[in-house]
Amino acid sequence: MTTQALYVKESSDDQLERYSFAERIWHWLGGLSYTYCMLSGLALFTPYLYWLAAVLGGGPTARFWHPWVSLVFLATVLWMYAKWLADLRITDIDHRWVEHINDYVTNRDESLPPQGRFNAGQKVFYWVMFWAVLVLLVSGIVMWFPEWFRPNFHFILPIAVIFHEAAALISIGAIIIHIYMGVFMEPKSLRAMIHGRVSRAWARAYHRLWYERVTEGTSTEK
Amino acid sequence: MSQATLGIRRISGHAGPAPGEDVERAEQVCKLIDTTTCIGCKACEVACLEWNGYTFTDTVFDNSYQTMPETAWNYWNLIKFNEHEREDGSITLLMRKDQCMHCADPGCLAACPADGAIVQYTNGIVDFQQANCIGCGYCVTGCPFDIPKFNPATKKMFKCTLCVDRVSEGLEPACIKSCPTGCLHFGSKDDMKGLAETRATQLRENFGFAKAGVYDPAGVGGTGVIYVLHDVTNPEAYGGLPKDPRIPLLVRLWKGPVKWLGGWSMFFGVLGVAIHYLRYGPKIPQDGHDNRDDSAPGHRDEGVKP
Amino acid sequence: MTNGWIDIKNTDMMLIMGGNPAENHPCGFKWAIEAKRTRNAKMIVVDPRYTRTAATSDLFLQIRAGSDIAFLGGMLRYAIENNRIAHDYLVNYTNAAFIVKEGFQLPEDGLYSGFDPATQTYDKATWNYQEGGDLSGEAATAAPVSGHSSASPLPAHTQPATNQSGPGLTGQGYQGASGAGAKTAEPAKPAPTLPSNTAYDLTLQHPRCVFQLLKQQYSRYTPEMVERITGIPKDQFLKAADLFTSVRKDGDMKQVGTILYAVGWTQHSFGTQIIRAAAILQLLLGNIGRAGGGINALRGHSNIQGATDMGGVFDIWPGYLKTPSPADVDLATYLKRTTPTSSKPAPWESFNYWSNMPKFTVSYLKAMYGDAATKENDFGFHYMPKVDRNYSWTQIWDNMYRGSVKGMLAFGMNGVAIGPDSQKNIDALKKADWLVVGEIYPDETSEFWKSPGITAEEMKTINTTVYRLACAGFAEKDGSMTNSARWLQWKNVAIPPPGEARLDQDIVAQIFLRVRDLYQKEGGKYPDPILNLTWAYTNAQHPALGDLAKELNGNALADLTDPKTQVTIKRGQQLPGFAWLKDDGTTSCGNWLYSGCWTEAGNQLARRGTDDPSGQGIYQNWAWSWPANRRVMYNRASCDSSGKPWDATRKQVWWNESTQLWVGNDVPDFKPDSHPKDHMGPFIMNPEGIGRIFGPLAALADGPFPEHYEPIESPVQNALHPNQSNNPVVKKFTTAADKYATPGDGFNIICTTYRLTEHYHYWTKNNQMNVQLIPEPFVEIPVELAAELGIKGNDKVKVTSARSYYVAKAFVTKRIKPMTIDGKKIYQIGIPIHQGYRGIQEDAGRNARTILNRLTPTVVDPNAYTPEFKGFLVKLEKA
Amino acid sequence: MELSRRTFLRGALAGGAGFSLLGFDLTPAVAQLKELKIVRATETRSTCPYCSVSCGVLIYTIGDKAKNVTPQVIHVEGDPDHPINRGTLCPKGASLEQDILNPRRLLKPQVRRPGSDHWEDIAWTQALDEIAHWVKKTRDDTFIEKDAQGHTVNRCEGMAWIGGCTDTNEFNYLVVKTMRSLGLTYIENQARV
Repeated sequence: MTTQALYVKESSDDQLERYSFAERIWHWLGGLSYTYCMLSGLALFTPYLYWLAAVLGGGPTARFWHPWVSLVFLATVLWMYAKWLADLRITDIDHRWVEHINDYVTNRDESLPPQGRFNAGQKVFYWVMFWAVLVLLVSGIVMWFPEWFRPNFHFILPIAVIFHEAAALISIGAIIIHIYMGVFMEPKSLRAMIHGRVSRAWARAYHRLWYERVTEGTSTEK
Repeated sequence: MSQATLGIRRISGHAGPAPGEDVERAEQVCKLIDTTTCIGCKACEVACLEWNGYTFTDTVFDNSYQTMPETAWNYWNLIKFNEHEREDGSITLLMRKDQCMHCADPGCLAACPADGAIVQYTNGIVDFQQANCIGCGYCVTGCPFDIPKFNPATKKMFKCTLCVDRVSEGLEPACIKSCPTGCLHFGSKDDMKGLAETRATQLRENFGFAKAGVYDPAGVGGTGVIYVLHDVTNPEAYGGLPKDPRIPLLVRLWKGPVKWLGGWSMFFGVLGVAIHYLRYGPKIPQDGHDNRDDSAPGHRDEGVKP
Repeated sequence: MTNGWIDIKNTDMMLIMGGNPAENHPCGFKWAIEAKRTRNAKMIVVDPRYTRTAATSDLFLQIRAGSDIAFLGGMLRYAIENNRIAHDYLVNYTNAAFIVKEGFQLPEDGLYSGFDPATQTYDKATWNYQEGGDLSGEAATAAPVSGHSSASPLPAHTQPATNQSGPGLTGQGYQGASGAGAKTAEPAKPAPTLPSNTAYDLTLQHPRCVFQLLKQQYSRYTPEMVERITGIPKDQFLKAADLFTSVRKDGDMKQVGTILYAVGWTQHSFGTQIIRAAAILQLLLGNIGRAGGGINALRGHSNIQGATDMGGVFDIWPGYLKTPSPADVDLATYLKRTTPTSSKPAPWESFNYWSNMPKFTVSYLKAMYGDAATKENDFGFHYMPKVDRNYSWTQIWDNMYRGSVKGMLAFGMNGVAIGPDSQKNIDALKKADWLVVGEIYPDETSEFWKSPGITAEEMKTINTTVYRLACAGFAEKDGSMTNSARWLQWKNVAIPPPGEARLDQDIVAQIFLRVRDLYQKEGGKYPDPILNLTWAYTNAQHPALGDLAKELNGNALADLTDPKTQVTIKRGQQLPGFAWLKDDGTTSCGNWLYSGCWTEAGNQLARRGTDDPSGQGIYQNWAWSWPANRRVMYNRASCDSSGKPWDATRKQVWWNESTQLWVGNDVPDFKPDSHPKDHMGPFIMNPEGIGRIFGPLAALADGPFPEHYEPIESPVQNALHPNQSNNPVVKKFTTAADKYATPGDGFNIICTTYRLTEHYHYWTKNNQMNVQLIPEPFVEIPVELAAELGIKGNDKVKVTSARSYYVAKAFVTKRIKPMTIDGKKIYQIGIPIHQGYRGIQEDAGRNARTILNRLTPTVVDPNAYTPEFKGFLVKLEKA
Repeated sequence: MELSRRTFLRGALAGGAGFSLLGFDLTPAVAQLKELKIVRATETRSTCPYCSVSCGVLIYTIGDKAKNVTPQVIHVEGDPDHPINRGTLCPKGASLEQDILNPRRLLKPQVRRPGSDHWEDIAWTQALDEIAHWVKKTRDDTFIEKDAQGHTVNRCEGMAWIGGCTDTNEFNYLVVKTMRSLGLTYIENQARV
């Protein structure tokens, strides 16, 4: 099959648009900015990773960009909030999904309840990142401008650092799972986030409720 | 360039041991400040500023002889003036030179994430290497004496160097040299401790200061700057000298357990998902459409058919 | 200073009063700290404010500004009452045993005998010793001295001093100029002189012996009286008196106490007498002449000592030679008047060093006029101006204000800022024809014509031509300065002057040479002294300071041979010291005190020997000190009458029986071969040879003993004698600008002025570094007073005196407490002097551009003519 | 490279600590101490011009006094040999560098003419000539040779010299010498106040 044909095919009716162009831009912007923040953050987190700072332009550069880039990440999280809030609401289905989390982890997806646009795992991931980013924001501002704090308020600084690190570690945990799920466990997700489209079958299999919603009245397939 | 070099005992943000740790024996240098003979003349402030050549700042009179509220990035030592009422109602003026204490266990260095931004030389001087400083201000967090200060123009932290450029050439720090009354004294830590204890004894026995003593706080492993106080039980009266300074618990927590916990958690997180992949592999849709080959790079979803 | 900076470390007890050495002399103060550290010495600080000196003291007493004599008088009484006196010292080394003339009266009503209210002066005829011999045992029959109850009926008459102290006990500086004969009018009859054979009573029992008079004089200064006048609670005063006099507990002579003072004592309308009181206390305790003792003027400028030594004031020539008066019709008359003859008990000896006055004078005139000074023309005696009255600092401004002083040269002297009454000085300059200012920074004086308050219209009417010449700073000049320990130290040139700035000496030389050229070309009034002035400098337009130093030292104008040693000085050679000076015109010497400073061996001022074998901080080989490199003055008094040191651990000089000479760690300030048996007095500059507890004749204008008087502006009446509250001989000035306040006018807060350690006079307001330390002017106000007036820290306040006002920020402090003076609640405030209308902050508009000395009154001490900057009255309000 | 007994962190040279894989830095850490700024400067011994303690100061200037160098001050500190201050200085003495190198220094002669509201520059020669004329005029106008009693007084009361107390002895001597020869009686000095 030619590449030409591939593209034709991809734009054909057996594919559904999973992520719009804007959504994909925002997602990858988030991904990149998060990665930068994570790497530069990790450089400062432990001496054993300080060499990461060199990769990112050296310590002062990493220190300079980290807070600015984090603002980009914050923006993406907020954009997603505005765009996807409806799809991210935790519902009863999610509770049932969570009850069957073992089945999901062990790839017995057939016993899982049908899911909307995002499954409960994805929603939880978002909300973890959402709250983490708020904590990172507040503590990060403190850490960004330590000189604002007169000595009487210096006690705030280590508190901020602890919160910042804790939130960052939690978000890193979440991101490990996110990347693992998206890239390895469910490669279609990665493709979807790159190309924006998924097959109807895939959609029906993993996000049946979403599939039904988007196909209702537009398709008689299957 | 200076030919002077000093061995290094500790380096901030450094993986593994400091290159000079435990390989060199050196006399610990120490600054003794006898507050009972301080006359608040500020010669030390000027000598410091002159020697280090820093810029001037506009100050504002604030109902005190004190030059400014606290030390600044370009003002490393500051006499703190305190009108103190004694128990008998008489007034006294307590004056204390505030500056980096050059802790044996420096909180700034512990908190600093930048490799080599803060070093402790084998002679005990704690020094900031601005070339390596990333301006994160973590050192402020670690310092129980509120010493490191941020220069917004260069985004670097600054503090007293104990004139390491002079000390390494065999001179005494500029403030020490200038001090008119000899309230400042410089020498080895052992000698300064001895002098300080002798002076404290003299104050107790001959000058009626029953509570006179030496301030060399154990909480930070002892300091490279020690004080003789008229009343060692009340260091706070001397412009907020902490009674029992320690590196904040949170900083210890963060630089210790949290690092290990975080590091290992990340490691095990990655390890965990890898094992999971090996055990369960990627997901395959249950409705008969085989997507497995999609997981391989280079494959396209030609298998996906409506 | 009788002693020296380092010598303070040898003391056991310090009284610091009228000075604030920790702030104004920090590097000298180290030796006070050293004494505390190494000898457990105690320090008593008495000051109107709790200063940074007080912070290191063992006892601090807050005193009302201007009540120092009452405090010291109380100390004197305490020492006598409790027998804490150095008896042998007192009998042998002071005039305690001398009998005072009958008719002398103590000032129980505020006036000594001989007062003439019309002229406000004393006839001092009774202020003299009685002629006669040993009167021991005649105490019972002698007429006692009564308190004096009415003004003297004696005719008013003043006279030139006969036996002035020179650089004697009353100070080595300008205080030494006290009793200048020059300030008085022509004598109406021959001046009384000291008797050559004084009556004495070594038992000190005679009712008119100085000791009994002293006891009687200060019997009124009870602790209760001290409390009433000074505001120091009785118990605190007693604590201080007990502590200070404890050095002489049970008459033991081992311990030594010192007194340190500065302008807090001199700047009063009775300043000289405060210092006298301290000197008397030190004599009483036997502390003068000893290591760790003495009475030590700290001095505020690097060369205040040298400028005075050099005759930089109207009433003296270099070396404290008297400026001649019109009555000195020729050199012989002048020398007769100024050369004292010894006056002592017959069995004693007196070196009377001032008997060498003719040698010093003739040598000085030879230095001035060289070959033009001949025996025939009295060595050019009449080339020198004669002074008929007081020409001191405040008189200059007063007379410029009145229009008789037309021009002024001001070099390194900011007269407007220094005051007193800066506005009067500004108004005076408006009337001058010309002003030449030599400075390194723009100052208030050179810009008086645009001082705040002068409008553009007014400026057009100010017709003074002002030249402002750019001078050189200290690092750009070499030369020597004399510190307060009398050390002359040479400094070197580090860099050339900036821009077109010129060396000060070049400017003065070039002005003078131009004037001389004009007189040569055009002639003019009496050009002789100008044309005949010696000018033997290698480069006439640029006289090297080394050349001048050599001129000061003096050289031989003929071959000289010492008959005793047969040592010969060749004609043209530098003299080894003042012992070589001659009164026949064969020596030339610019300043006899400095003879020895640049000998054939070279520049002694640049010596840098750091050896101090005695460990007493004498440093014989560092630089050079006058007189004759002696470091502690009157050091003969450190030994008992047999020539053995009072304290063997602090040996300075001693009599060596085998060599029959005085020897020691220091150069003996004494006749080296005078055997102790001869009983020569250790105070060789006094004609009596002893220390003057009683200041006879013209030594002082306002009394042989110090008496407490209130400052000219005082919130209370004198508790000792309300009818004679102020110093009776002090005159107020009378121009329209001279106003004086009373508490009745609402001026009831006492104001005192001072320097801060962060600044130097009106100089460092041009220095960013020092401005950063103390950026703004402020007024120190007691918390209680601030609360009463609703003033908070940092508020702008306005201080108003009878003359003008001053605006600054409030420094509300607990370090000044309200005082109870004679039952009245009195507040004191303090203001540092350092700001003006030209400076970094002033030019940036960051302060009110007012000068502190606009507040201060024009009134001076009658002996030293120092203005009363301390303790005047003000009002305080929120600005 | 082995870890020698003296290993140094030389940040200034490396522009950052040496980085190596995993952060284990096995090369000797590098660091440069700040240069002692008075190395090889010319040292001139002087005396502080402020108070009368007379502290010895060392003035450090650039250059070695060679012909082609204009020395300028780079640092001032106390003279440790001086018996009184032993190297110490007060806040005024310690700031002497700022006194010498001060942008507010007067650099040329100026004159303010009668009625004027500003300074004008004036050449030294002209300034000194004018001053000499003023001095002569005032002296001639006010000189008194004999007083009312007929005593020779030879004095000039029409002008005054006021001098500071931070000038040298030699300068003071020159002043007193010249001014007294002019007949001045109003010769006064900071010493008085």
